Amino acid sequence: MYSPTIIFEALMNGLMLGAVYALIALGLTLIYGVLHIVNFAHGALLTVAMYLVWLASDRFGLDPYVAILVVTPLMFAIGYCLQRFIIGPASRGSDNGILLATLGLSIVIQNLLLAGFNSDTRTIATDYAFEIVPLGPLLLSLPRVIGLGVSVVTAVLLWAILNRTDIGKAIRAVAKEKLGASLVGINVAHVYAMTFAIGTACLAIAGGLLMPSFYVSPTTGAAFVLVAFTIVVLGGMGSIPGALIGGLLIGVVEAISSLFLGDSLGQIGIFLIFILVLLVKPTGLFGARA
Amino acid sequence: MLKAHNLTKRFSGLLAVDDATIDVAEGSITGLIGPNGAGKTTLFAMIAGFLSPNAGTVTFQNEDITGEKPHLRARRGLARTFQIVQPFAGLDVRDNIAVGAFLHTKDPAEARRLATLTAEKVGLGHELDKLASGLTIAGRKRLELARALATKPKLLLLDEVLAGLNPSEIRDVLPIIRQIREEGVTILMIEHIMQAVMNLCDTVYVLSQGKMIASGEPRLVCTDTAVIEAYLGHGAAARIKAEGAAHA
Amino acid sequence: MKKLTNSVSRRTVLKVGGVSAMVLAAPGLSRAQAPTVKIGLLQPMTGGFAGDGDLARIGAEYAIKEINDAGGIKSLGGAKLELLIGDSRSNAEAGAQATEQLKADGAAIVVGGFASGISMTATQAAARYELPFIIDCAVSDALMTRNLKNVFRFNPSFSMAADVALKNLVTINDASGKAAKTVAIVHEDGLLGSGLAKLMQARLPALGFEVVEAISHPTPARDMSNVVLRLRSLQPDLIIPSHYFNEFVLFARTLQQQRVKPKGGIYALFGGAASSYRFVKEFPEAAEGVMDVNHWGDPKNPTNDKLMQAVQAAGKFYAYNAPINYSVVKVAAQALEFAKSAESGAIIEALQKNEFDSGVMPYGKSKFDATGQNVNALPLNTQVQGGQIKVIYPEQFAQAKPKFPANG
Amino acid sequence: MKKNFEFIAALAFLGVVGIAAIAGLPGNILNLLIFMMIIALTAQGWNVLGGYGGLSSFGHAAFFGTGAYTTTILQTSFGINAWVGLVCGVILGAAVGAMIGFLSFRAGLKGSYFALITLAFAEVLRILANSWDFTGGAAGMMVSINNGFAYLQFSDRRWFLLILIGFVAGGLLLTRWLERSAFGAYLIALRENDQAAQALGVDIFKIKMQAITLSAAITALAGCLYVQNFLFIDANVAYGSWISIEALFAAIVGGAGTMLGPLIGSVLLLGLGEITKSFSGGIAGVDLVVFGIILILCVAFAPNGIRGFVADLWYRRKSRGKAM
Repeated sequence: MYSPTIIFEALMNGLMLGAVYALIALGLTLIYGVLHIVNFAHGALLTVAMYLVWLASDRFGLDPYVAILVVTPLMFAIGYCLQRFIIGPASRGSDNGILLATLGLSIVIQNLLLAGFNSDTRTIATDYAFEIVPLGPLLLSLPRVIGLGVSVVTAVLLWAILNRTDIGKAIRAVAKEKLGASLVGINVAHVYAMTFAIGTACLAIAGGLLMPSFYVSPTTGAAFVLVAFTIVVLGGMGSIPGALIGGLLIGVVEAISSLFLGDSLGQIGIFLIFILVLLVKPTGLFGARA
Repeated sequence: MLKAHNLTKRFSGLLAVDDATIDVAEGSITGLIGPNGAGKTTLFAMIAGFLSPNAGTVTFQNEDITGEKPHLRARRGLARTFQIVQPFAGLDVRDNIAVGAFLHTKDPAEARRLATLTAEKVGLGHELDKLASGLTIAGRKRLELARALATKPKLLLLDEVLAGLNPSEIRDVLPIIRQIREEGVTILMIEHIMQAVMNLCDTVYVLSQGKMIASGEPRLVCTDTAVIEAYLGHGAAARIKAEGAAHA
Repeated sequence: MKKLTNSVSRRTVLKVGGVSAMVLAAPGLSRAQAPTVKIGLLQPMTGGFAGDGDLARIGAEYAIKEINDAGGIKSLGGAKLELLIGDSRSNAEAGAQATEQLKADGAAIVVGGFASGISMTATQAAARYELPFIIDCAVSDALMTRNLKNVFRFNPSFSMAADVALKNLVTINDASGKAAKTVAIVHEDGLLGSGLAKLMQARLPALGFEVVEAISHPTPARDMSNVVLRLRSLQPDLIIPSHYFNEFVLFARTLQQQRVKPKGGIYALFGGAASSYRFVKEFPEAAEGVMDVNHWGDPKNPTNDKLMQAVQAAGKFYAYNAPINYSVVKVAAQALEFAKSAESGAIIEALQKNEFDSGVMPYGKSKFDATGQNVNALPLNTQVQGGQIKVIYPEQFAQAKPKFPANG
Repeated sequence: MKKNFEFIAALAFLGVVGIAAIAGLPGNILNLLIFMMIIALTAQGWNVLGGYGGLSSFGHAAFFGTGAYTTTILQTSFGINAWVGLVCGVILGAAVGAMIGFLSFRAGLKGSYFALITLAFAEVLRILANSWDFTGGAAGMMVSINNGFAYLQFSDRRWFLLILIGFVAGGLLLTRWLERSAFGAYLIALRENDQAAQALGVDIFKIKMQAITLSAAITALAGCLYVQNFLFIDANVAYGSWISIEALFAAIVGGAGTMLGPLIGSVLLLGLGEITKSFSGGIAGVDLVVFGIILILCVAFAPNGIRGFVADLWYRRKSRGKAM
């Protein structure tokens, strides 16, 4: 029905978009793996990151990719403060409390953005947004290619942070055995906040990668976060390689199914995967044993 | 009454319980002892239905209940307490116990009356309206006991009900357990406190590293070489014997 | 029970009627205190459509000022108009609530509604009080099938607009020597897009077009590249899109990026962004050549230019909401003039029986039929040419010739 | 005793609202009250599962929407009486609840997993309702205007409000029964500790199934009544996340797992929403920011909601009084 070139290109599109999905899911799964919470504010925080990138570009003329360098530490700080001073204290460690606190937070953030920026969509016009990288017969969008590259580099970086640095070791210790970690002198509240901060910082990078070709409005993050949830569940809650592979997989599934079924039904496909994984194998593809 | 035969449980390669057999005679108090990590609680969980064994059978009153769900076993008259007490924090003491009593009556007033009676039996009569979360450790242990009793069990599985209590509290609880047996309830208890085991049990089983290594009258079991070595390490039995000989 | 209901509501009506009668009797007594009549404007001032609500308010306020400056409603002794703004918060439920509020605050007539869902519940709420309601730009055909005698629609319905769009498409295509033969429809899977797709698929073949594919996508959409990929494979001569603003922008940008340039270009019906200066200014390249059939002010009417300046002065991008709400307020004012009363029944009767000047809209004389629909309502064809949105059809309103095929 | 007092106080409150409505209230207030009652009922449904059972659903829209669509379709496409439609809506809503419950509880989902899967089910239903023809697709559906008791529509909405008040009072009664019954005790027991509950002979799967079915039925009823008032429904209204969120908000802010929580929560939130809107000077979203902050504050300082917070203050004062 379609020429192999088209199918192959859809596949590449899926991989490239999936990489950005994966980046969003990375933060979510990291937070789940350590804090054992589903962060419902993740989508709203992605929106914040996108607005920050937009502001950096609109007010200070920064290129979106350059803006990542500024927005990432900012988002890191925001994430740290949110967990340390709001979510942590408010929820007092109860699972339900965290779930509701992050839900409340997402509503607050989304509507603060609405109050501050109103519902207009904002875009950044760049010279290269429409550039393509011809790869044989394929026309690959330049921002997407960059997105793929940066996402993979970020994932490797994240892996290195977790495995090679002191804070990474502390994070892994807390994830494994909270009580034990606190007994050997690890400040659990700090580690939680650091984890949340790293997860949130990933969103800054995702925001920077999306902005050249996408728009932002106060509800933009919500469109991505359900996909991110699906990826996290599919890859196994808490699993970083799972999020990466799950993201790429979902991207490809979405691309191929929208090529053959149309985008609307493609959405149902994502939810069905989500439901099926939860029902049949809640630990996902790479999740630790329950 | 209860026959748990050849039970085996593996956790991802680790053999937690290995071919263990335990028989509990009707009307007895049977003890299950063993060093930490021996697999006692795992064995308990298999008997109560919270874990399914990889091999072996559980027979209760001559019926095979190996694959049965915990709540169905409870309805047969098999009740358990938990090592780590698990009160229903949002309910007061009376309603906590009533949850057990509802097994035999759907009438709320009757269930609460039964709960009150049971609470008095274990010495919680004056704390009926307290929230369960407001009880002391000793109070919670009693609550745990009362809740199980309210289901009118035939066999009561007690998982370290005495752990965490001070000597005077233990002295208070021992007669309660004896009283329960006198009312016709068979008891199987995991216990660390040897004084209590010696005092209460008719028969004792010893589990070590997943294997049943000894069983019999408490006095005899305590002098068993394998048991002593399981607790104190290889060669300990010989040393003790030698010391005993020296003293004599 | 029933009896009580009726008697009470009648009493309420009498009371309201009495008050307005007193107000009307008043002018002779107290000339200094000119009576006012309140017009409710129901628009999404917050939420997803807040931008549209803003433009509508600018248009409505402009009309109110014009009318008041010209001496108010003459048949009511020069009564001044006061605009009450009801915020429908971009959702149907709040729309009903805001309509109740407008009624409670004393609106004699309500105009607006904007979206079909909101208009649906809002007009229903108004029907409880027989409060006259003129819809500004909601297009769903179902809106006017409910036998609500208080409800009127100023703008063309979806099927009216579709008729015009198809007729004009045939004319334009014929003039180009039938440059376009194959059509792909790309639509959002909501009310607007699905309805359009169904209608186009049913009617285009009879007009000599082959519909090669209808591709639907959800709103909000994260990505359009796969849709565009399919189009690249299908190579249609013409694309008929229907989305809201964001998706239209994303779609047009992705088309541009993937170098997909259908020969005939893009021909939209109620296109989300095609008739928005915001899109045209922000993405001139993607917008160039895009055609749309939409609500649009008469470009030859000088007031339309003034409205455009008012919108720009407020720092906004001009879109149809401003002229259409300017005009609908004008119609409401004329109805008050005819009714010689601020009472619901009289206004409704006036709306049913008379013809109205259509403000800056190209409707000629507006006239409402038995269902309440303005039979002379007409959408215009526009095309983005040289960074400006130009009316290209019908000829009496046209500012420029159609450039078709757009990429020929 | 105190539960009796609360129950009577709540009934008295509803009675006062009803009498005030009959005596005559402006349309906008009436509208607000109607909406408060619909949300209260929705939240009462949520409360059975999420409050007493501790299973926080983020997708109660699935039941609300099913009730709403069922009665609408039966009335418009099959000409069936509104009351029969209502009953069918409740039954079908309960059935959807039972189905979702069966799948999720059999897989042993709870906590975040349960929240996520309910959310996903509601979204799937939303997408389907948006594309299927018999739900009117994206155009939504209208119930035609026919005033009269048989149509469950009233030209004078005070009667509708009274009916709603009746249903909310019924919800209170049901909750009161629940708190005393074996079912309620089991439900709370499995919320607090499902293992301990099992050990006491509680069939937790069965209890959870009963809870989600009852919960879904009540919320579906609210959905049916919603349609009878607004006479219009589309996928985003019926299955949109707003209703799931509002149900959860009202119950939690008012006091999850308490008889009065849902009613207190919905009256407070919607009332506060109106007040904020009138003070926010037309800036979008401010009322929702306030909602979100209240939710976080409740999680932090009043985990048992306003009802729990007030009760704590009350008893603390009382015990202090005793000490003196």
